[in-house]
Amino acid sequence: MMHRKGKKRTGIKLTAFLLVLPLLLTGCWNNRDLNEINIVAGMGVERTEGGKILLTVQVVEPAAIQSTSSGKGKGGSSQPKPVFVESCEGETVFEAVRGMLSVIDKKLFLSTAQILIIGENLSRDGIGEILDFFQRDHEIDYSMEVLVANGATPREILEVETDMDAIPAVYIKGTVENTISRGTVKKTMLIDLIKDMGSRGRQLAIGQISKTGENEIRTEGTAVFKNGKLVGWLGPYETRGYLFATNKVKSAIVNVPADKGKIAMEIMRSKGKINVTFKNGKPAALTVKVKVYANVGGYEGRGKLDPDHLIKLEQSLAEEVKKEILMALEKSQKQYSSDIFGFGTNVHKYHPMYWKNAEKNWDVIFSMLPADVRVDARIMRTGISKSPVKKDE
Amino acid sequence: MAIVLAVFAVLIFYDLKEFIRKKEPARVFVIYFLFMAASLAVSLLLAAGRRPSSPAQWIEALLKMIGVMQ
Amino acid sequence: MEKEKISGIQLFLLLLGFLFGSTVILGPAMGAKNDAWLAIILGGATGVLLMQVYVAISLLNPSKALVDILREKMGKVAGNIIAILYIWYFIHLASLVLRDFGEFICTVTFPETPMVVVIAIFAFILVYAVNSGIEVLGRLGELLVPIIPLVTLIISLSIITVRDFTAFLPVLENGMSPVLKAAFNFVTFPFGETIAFLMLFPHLNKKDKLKNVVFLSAVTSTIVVIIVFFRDIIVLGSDLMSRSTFTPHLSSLLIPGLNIEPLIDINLLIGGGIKISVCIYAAARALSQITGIDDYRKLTGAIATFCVVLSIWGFGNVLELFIWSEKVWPYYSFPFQIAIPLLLLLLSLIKKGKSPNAGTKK
Amino acid sequence: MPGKTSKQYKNGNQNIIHDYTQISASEPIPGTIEAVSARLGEIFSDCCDFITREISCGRNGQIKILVAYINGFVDKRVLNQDVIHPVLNFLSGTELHEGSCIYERLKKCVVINNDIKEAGDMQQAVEGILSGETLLFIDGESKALVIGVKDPRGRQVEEPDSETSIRGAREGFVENLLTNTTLIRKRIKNPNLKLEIMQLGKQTKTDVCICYIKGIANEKIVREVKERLRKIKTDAILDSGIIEQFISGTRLSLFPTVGNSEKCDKLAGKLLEGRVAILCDGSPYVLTVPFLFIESIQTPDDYYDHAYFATFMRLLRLMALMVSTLLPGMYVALVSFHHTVIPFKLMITLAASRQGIPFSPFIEAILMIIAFELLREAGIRMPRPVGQALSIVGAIVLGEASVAAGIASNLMVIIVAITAICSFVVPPLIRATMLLRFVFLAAANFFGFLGISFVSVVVLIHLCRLRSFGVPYMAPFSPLTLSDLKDSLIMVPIWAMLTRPKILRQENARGAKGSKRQELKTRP
Repeated sequence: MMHRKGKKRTGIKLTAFLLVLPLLLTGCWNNRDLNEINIVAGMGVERTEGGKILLTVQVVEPAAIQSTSSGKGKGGSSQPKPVFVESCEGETVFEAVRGMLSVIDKKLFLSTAQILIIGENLSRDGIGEILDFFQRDHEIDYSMEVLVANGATPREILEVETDMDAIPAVYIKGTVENTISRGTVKKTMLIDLIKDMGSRGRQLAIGQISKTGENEIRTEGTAVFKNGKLVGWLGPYETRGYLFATNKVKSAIVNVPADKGKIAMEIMRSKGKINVTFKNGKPAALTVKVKVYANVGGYEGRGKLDPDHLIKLEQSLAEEVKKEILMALEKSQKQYSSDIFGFGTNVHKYHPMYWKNAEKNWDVIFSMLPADVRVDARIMRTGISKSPVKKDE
Repeated sequence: MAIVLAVFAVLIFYDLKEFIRKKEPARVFVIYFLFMAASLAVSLLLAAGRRPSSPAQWIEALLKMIGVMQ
Repeated sequence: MEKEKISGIQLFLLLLGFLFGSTVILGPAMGAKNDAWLAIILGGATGVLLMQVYVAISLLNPSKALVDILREKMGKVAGNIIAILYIWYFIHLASLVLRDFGEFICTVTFPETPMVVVIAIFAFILVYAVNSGIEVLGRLGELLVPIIPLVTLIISLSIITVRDFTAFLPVLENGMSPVLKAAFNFVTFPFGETIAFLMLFPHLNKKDKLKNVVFLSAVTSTIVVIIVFFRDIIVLGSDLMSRSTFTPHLSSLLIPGLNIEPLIDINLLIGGGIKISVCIYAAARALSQITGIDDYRKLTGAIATFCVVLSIWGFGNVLELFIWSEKVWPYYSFPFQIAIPLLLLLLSLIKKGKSPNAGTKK
Repeated sequence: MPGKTSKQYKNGNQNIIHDYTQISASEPIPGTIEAVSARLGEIFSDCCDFITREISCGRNGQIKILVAYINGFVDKRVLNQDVIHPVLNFLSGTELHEGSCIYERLKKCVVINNDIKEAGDMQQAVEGILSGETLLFIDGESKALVIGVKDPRGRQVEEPDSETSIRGAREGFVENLLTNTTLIRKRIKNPNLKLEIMQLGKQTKTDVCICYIKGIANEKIVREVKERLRKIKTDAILDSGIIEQFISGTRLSLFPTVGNSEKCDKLAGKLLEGRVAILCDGSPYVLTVPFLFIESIQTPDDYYDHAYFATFMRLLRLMALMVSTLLPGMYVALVSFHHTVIPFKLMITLAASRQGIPFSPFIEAILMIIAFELLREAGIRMPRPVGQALSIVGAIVLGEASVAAGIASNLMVIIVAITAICSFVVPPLIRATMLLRFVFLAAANFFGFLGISFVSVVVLIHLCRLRSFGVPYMAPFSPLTLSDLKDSLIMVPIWAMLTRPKILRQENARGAKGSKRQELKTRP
């Protein structure tokens, strides 16, 4: 109470200051209305023939989306397109982003971008440099999906029109999300990419996207990088093997050959662990240990399910998974000599002394090492029916 | 530049009014003006685009001179 | 003069807020990369000890603030000179934290806003807080500081799904020296900075609590920083962690499906706000004691203005700021945080030994 | 504002001062009925409601008495039955020479009414008449009987409109001070319940009553209340609201530091907690001090209901308080600054709803909120039947048409609606939130969430330095008083509330145990 007078004065002063201040400010920095931005749903980067960066954006027209989804269509008049695709060239990514302003009406807002599609040409030249922009800009969403386009330019992919979702980018992201139940594409978020790029002893691997029809895309397979440059692809099954080894399979369907047919096994859970065994202070083998838990999903062949058969089935499932892993290992070791599994990281963590010397030519060492893959499969449930439909027997 | 001057003018005006009303001793004025003059001078220089070498740099130089840092 | 009293819990929370300060944003001891947790533990332990030194000084000179102690133990002239140096140090510290705050806000949220505007408004609000008195500051701390660990906890829990628990391996890859260096950095920032609290300790209403309060706050903040570190390294990996400008902010961006970036702003606003307020209060209080001005409130405005200018003046850009904070700050702080306090402790102990009266009273 | 009004009164006062009938402090009552009648006629000239009646009685009609009162104040039936009838009966057999003891006998044995006082001089007599008593003058006496036969007419005790509750007493205070004190006394049957009366207002001479429980209330606070009341210098106290403004001590704060209530059970609870109440004649609103922030989110119902439920409701109220102050600001910050925070799907919805709106979100929000506040104000001021029509018009115009016309986005309508709903949940702070909403809006428009946090910090600093009669406003949160937290956001069951709020009174903190605990239970 003693200082009431003084306190009161500061109070007035403060209020006056706070009220007058906004008036003094000539403009409101960073204040951008939602009306004044273009909401980007997807992005693509590619290298042109001339060696420049070609940035493609897929921009959403919210009003059009709203009217298509809520079905409020006023009838008669043609529906406005929910998205438009626009491209712009530039020496750098950022320049291209800014250059875009001369083609479109409002500022681009990149934070909502769901996918980033990297062109094949650019990937072959190396993606390290262009990623820096996406890492540095404060408006980029780190959980954005990154894909490498195979056989089509990013623009072609972004221009796909699909009936499944008004926004193609969301559709593409959806197909990638489905990877959880397929296990045939590597789901790569931007943050994973940034992390992997910096981490030692691991090469990049990014999911692959290709165009299969006029308005259809397919996300399957993996692009393998070496030192930031695209060196090749893994097919769907190799990708799955790779994901099994790196513990990224949540669910998958593995077909096991059976008597005159196939049995589809649904992988419910899978645990993968990679390791490098050392002998006499030198790496001796690459070990991959995988444990899968599966259910019998479909029995499309002859025979019946009994405990003995189940054990056999477990073995052949393990064999199947092992085959896939070996395929992936083989390709990355022998064909690409690129350690996408991250065996090197493992060495770095547990044998830092050895790693110091070996880091430089780890690729060579990696491609030489023998692989030791152990898969342990377990069948948990067999579904609602006990045995398959009896056929002509 | 003009904005800097205006802001300082308002600040000093407010405080001085208070000080004079309360009949503060001279040392309050002295210390107050010491700080304000230093601030004003530096901010005018900064506003003019000429950054004088900062205390942080002096300290760094001093430490290097003594030999604490390389 | 010492009429205003704060309770033990208020001091605890003020200290906690001060220690969190910009620490929660900058992620100290990141120089040691993978081994930062070791550096944090080492630095934390040393920091706890160092803060106990300050407590000992305060307990040996009951109800005396830093300036009085300096003048009493070192003589009037030398004491005053050192006190003036301390005032400079507090002002400098406040301006550094202001700059951290400004850089963070302008990098992360408002890239088009001039930094000086953000800093000036913030400083103005803090002057209002400081002028309300230490009691109000204490009460404010009670309301606001608990938010910081809460937010940290929320963020940590929500990104625990993105994980790689072996990320902190290998241990001691580059030997001990970067760890020791980072630990030293961690002692000087933030623990040593609590030297400013020597101006506040006399306000505590129950002296016997001082020791525990200070100890607890130092330990708590060390634990929280360790949690923050492990969270960041698990989520980001050591490489990205050491490359990012504001590590905890980056990891908060990774919360799946939700972006709670503004919460981090709040952390810095509270922690940094308390740190700056305490520094400005300490500087103004010390200055008013030296010059014999009855009320420190008359000086806060001028000091805060100077802090704002100094914060802009100090560094050309954010990189300069970071490099300076990492390389120069520890050495610069050494005399203020460690040398002079130890000397004061020694002098206080000697004086206490000499006068048996004081000895028996304790 | 009160300053201005009192100034006006004073000026008016200056002009008519000479016409004003003045009664000097000790003007004696003239000895004869004729003189009394003349003097009263002079004092109450041009007052049509003033009634005098001369009665000649006694055996030959020599004994004259004069009855004077103000029409409407007095219950005439009681006056006739209890006063005039016995007096006439008694006097009919009395001779004049016995007149010397008529006065005493009338006072002691004849008048049946219990409430009898004496007026020794003219001033007392006039004051008595003005405050509704009946004056009985007797020829030859320089004293007069003041007989209280007030007509208790006035509003019936009924349920207050402004504060309704599901459980608990339905009785609310009325405009009559006496009724109000009775209502309190009925609930606290304890001689320690003190009711001290004083008159305030130079012209209105309003009865103001300070009410507290001795031994529970903090003496310091009681003294402070009296001190502040005594300092009030004004012409008119027309409502307790005027007292509130004089004694609050924080004239610039948006937050109330004096509480008010119309509910008797709530007030009794506050008194039992150790607060001081101020009753003002002519106002059904009773003031309580000190008033702390936490009281805004407490309601009497909380104490009558299950503690878990009460806790939940309190948390809900706090949330509503925050929503009603922050929501429009948050929305503006979100839409104009922090696009990164918005999830993609929501972003599209938001952007679609903003499409084609000519105003910035800030202007849009201000327009909508002002429209709503206008509607609210009009709803209060309008005659009730018209109000119905108004609300329909308002709902259609605000809700439907403005969206259809593209002036406001439909999301903004929802935001304003939620804000409005939430603002009614915490009535004591309704004004504070209303104004703060605009401040937050402006801050959000310039600095987004940062601006909002800046303003929040300023508001918090303000709240932390605010005191109500010396008690920190934000108690028990800051300063943290652990024992008082039991009745804050989290409420423990009544049987666990053993102590009275510590912060109100440091000594005697321990509440009564055992049977007396009953008393504590009813404290809202």
